[in-house]
Amino acid sequence: MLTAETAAAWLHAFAEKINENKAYLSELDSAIGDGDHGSNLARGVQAMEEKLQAGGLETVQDVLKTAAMALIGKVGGASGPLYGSALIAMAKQAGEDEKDVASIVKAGLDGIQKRGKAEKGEKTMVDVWVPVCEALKSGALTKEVIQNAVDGTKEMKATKGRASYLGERSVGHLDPGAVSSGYLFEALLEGGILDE
Amino acid sequence: MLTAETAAAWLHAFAEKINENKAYLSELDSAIGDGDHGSNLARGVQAMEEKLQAGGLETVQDVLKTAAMALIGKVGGASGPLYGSALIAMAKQAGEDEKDVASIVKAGLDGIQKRGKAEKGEKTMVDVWVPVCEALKSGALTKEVIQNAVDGTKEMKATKGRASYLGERSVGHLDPGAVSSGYLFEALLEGGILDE
Amino acid sequence: MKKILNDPKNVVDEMLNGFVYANEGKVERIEGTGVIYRTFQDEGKVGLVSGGGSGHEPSHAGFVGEGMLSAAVCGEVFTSPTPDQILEAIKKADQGAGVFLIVKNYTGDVMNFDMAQELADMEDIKVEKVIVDDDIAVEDSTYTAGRRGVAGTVLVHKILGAAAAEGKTLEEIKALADRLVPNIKTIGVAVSPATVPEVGKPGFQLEEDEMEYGIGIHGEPGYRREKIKTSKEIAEELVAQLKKAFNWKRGDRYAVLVNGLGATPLMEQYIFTNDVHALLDREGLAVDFKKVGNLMTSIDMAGISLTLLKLEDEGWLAFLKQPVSVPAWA
Amino acid sequence: MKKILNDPKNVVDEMLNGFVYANEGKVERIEGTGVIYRTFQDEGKVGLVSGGGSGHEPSHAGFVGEGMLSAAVCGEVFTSPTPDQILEAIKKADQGAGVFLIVKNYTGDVMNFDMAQELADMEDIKVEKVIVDDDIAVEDSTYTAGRRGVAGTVLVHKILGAAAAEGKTLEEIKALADRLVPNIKTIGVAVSPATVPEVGKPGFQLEEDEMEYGIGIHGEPGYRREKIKTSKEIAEELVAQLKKAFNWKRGDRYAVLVNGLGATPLMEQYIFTNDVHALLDREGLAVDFKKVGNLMTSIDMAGISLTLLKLEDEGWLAFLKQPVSVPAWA
Ligand SMILES: Nc1ncnc2c1ncn2[C@@H]1O[C@H](COP(=O)(O)OP(=O)(O)O)[C@@H](O)[C@H]1O
Ligand SMILES: Nc1ncnc2c1ncn2[C@@H]1O[C@H](COP(=O)(O)OP(=O)(O)O)[C@@H](O)[C@H]1O
Ligand SMILES: [Mg+2]
Ligand SMILES: [Mg+2]
Ligand SMILES: [Mg+2]
Ligand SMILES: [Mg+2]
Repeated sequence: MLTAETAAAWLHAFAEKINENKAYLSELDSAIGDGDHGSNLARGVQAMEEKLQAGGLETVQDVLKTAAMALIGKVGGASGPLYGSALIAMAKQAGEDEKDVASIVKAGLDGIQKRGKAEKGEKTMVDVWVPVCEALKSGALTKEVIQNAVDGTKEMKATKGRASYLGERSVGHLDPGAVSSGYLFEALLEGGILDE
Repeated sequence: MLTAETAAAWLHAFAEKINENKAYLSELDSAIGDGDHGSNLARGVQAMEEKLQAGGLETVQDVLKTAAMALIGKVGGASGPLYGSALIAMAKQAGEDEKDVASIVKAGLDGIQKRGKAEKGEKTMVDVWVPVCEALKSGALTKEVIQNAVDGTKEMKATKGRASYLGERSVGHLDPGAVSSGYLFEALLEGGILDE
Repeated sequence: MKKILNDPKNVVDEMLNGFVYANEGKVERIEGTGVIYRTFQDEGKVGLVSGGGSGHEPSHAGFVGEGMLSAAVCGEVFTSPTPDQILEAIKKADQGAGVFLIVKNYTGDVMNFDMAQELADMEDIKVEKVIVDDDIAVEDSTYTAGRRGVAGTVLVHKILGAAAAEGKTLEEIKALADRLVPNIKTIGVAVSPATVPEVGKPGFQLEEDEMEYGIGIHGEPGYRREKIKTSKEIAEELVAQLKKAFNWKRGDRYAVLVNGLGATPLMEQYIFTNDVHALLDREGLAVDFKKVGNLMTSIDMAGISLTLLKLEDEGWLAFLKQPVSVPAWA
Repeated sequence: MKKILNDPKNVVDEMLNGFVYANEGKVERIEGTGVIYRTFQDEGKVGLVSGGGSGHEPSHAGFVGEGMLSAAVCGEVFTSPTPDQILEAIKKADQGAGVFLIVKNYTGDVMNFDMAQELADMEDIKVEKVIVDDDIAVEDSTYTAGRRGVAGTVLVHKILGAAAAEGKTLEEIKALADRLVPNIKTIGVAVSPATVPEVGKPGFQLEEDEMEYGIGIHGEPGYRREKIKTSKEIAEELVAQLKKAFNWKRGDRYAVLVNGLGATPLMEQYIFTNDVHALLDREGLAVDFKKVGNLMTSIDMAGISLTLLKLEDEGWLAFLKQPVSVPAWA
């Protein structure tokens, strides 16, 4: 169940995955971007962890909003506003219904798309968020769903973000933002939030 | 005998030696200076040849003065004003007595020293001009005198010119200006000017 | 990596402190941020804010001062600054007449400045902006990220800066910017790559005899890699690309900016300028303004970019020529 | 050699033409020479002429203009210009009040400027000069060529330029210069060598992890080669050398110039400036003027030099701060 505690635990698990894979994410970004996705997010989740550990956050909305502000203020680049916009939209939706994870994540996707104007198939994090949202709605989110979504970005040609400058040459590489979003949802699964 | 013709021939022979040894002179200058002595002088003697070939020079003084102006206007660096000052002083002296080669060359040395303030033993062209002047005075200038004078700069420590920045590290290298001055006097010998 | 640095993690912080010290009395830094602002305040006039990732020095802080930018927001190296910092810059720049943002067209920059604008809205500061996308090396399309913003941005700083100093309103500046930006086009060439200090190795590889046309100021890939050419041949290629993009005719009036990418000495920049001169003369263009130097760099990349601005409006030339007092525009 | 060039033999000619084009209307070139002069004429005032070999851009032509130099004489790369060309510059600069020459202490420069002065004498133009020898990396001695003239020369241009513009006489400028120059000291460090285009290969070798203290602006050997250090450590070494040379005490007033040698980006220059700031603060010096940038370069050498000028005279500071209109001083 999603509560202030499990939400914080979720984001904490996400932060750990980012830290563990910081070099890998930057390496992916080097291939088709500018090589900073790992360090951008690592800078962000460190600030997020500090804010979340300071405590005093009573609602899911509080947790998500605090995380959003930390990421917005620290990440920069493209992924900062995107993760930030996602979490702000999720926080708003959590204000409506704390428990409805599917709607909360869907609000996050809407936030990303409103900010970044990317559709499915443009080789961005959107290509992970869309199938995850669908799976959440039908209660069928699994590791495989996430993994397939992430892997699916490999054969796409980027038309948004920095990788789009590569055109055809972007094909054959995973999208770094898709991979980091995969971590977010793996952390969600592992946190047991979705278990009844 | 020194005449307008033999003076021009002398300088022409000098120019040829410079052109043949342009790379070598620059190489010597690379070791202890800035590597441009060959190209500096080559630029100068080309201009000098053009002026001398234009003809209409009736006296030794005319020839030397014309050569001086060409070198002064084209060589630059340290060697330009030095060779220029030498030739101007030589031209002046030739105005006194066209035939007295020893006095003319001695005037050139004085010109160099007035301009450059170098004494014997400072690893410059002066170290060739001084023994050559002495030998000329006693009618004993030979290839060996010149060669010994040039080679003698090898073991000297430079205290004037660009090579002086190297201090002790200048020892073990020939001085490029000494080598080029050697060519000037070899050309003098070969031109038969000193023969009775 | 052979650089004069301390901890690569602190380059932006230390650089900004050095910059403020070098320009003491004229600029200041908002503590804890990458915001540099001018001490000179132009009350009742529109404030101009530019910014982006660091590594493009003297852009953007070097243009802060009387007659140009009110403030610059400096992100991490090659990383867009965050909305909260941009908001701080906007607040500083606001002298009651609103604030105009000059944003280079990169996904990250555009989104972070967008968010900052939304935050400023909430604080009732009037904010408008323009997105500069002058790099014609990139195919333009509404379905992609579009053209990048590069050296032409500096001309936008200069012209809008003069307009703001003259007292133009926010709406007038917006209209001016919207007319101006489509008339600015840039194309560059790199002969050696840049090294981001934190990364520690070059962002791409070029062989000892290779160069690449169209490389972006963060090392984004260009459109063609070739054996290195002469300055004249490079000028011919770049001018040909610009000609295609502008479709100019004899007698058209232009401003020219030759920009060094960081490690290319002025000697080469002037030689290249000389070649550009011959070509533009041959095309019959009237070049009323020229600028040469390292203005929008890519850390230690070697290379050059050529920017042309079509002077559609007599006023733009006057704005370009207006004297200013900023660290990086003589 | 990876450079944007045409024929290496023509670099100076093409560069000067590019320079004149870039600054059209403000400077001109005397045909067939390396002399760049300002179109602005200051009648009845002393003319200032500087110069030397090319390869130090923006020095010296970049300082030609209102408030600084009347003319600059640009020789071949790293080769002193010839007396006839210097004479042409002197004639252009003479506005009836005589001409003052700023000469860097190299055997070639000193002798060529000397000869030019003699030629000017014959044409009844009053000429005085100063020899700048600010490079403390070299042992000073009356029995040697003495200290080299390096980046501090730019401060001499600025201060004498302001004095000339103010209408000081030739004698006053000579007296000012003679007091000023002993108060200027510079020391530098190189992390990679320069390549003279005509030579086509670097003037010296440094390993991937080496740097050398005290290298001259033509690649003259320095005083110590070491593994590359941090900016802070380099600043400590250079400040320590300057401290020894000046023997300063707390409260002394100074001007600071941090000069990039050509290929070193502003990012590194500002980081280094930040470290210098901390050290000078620790020494208790009052730094009233600072300047950072590529002002006296060595083609594409990477490295930095640090110049301090002891402000013995209140007037010097005012001269430094006086606005000017030249291509390379903002
Ligand atoms: N318009 C967009 N919409 C959605 N996601 C995007 C968009 N542009 C970029 N991204 C995501 O951002 C990631 C890159 O983030 P990051 O490297 O941190 O920023 P930057 O590209 O500014 O360096 C990409 O891998 C992609 O997933
Ligand atoms: N003060 C001096 N007196 C005499 N000869 C000198 C002096 N300084 C330098 N030279 C000569 O000049 C030569 C160097 O000439 P060149 O390389 O053309 O000039 P630069 O040193 O300016 O590059 C030296 O090898 C030396 O013989
Ligand atoms: Mg990135
Ligand atoms: Mg030499
Ligand atoms: Mg980035
Ligand atoms: Mg030389």
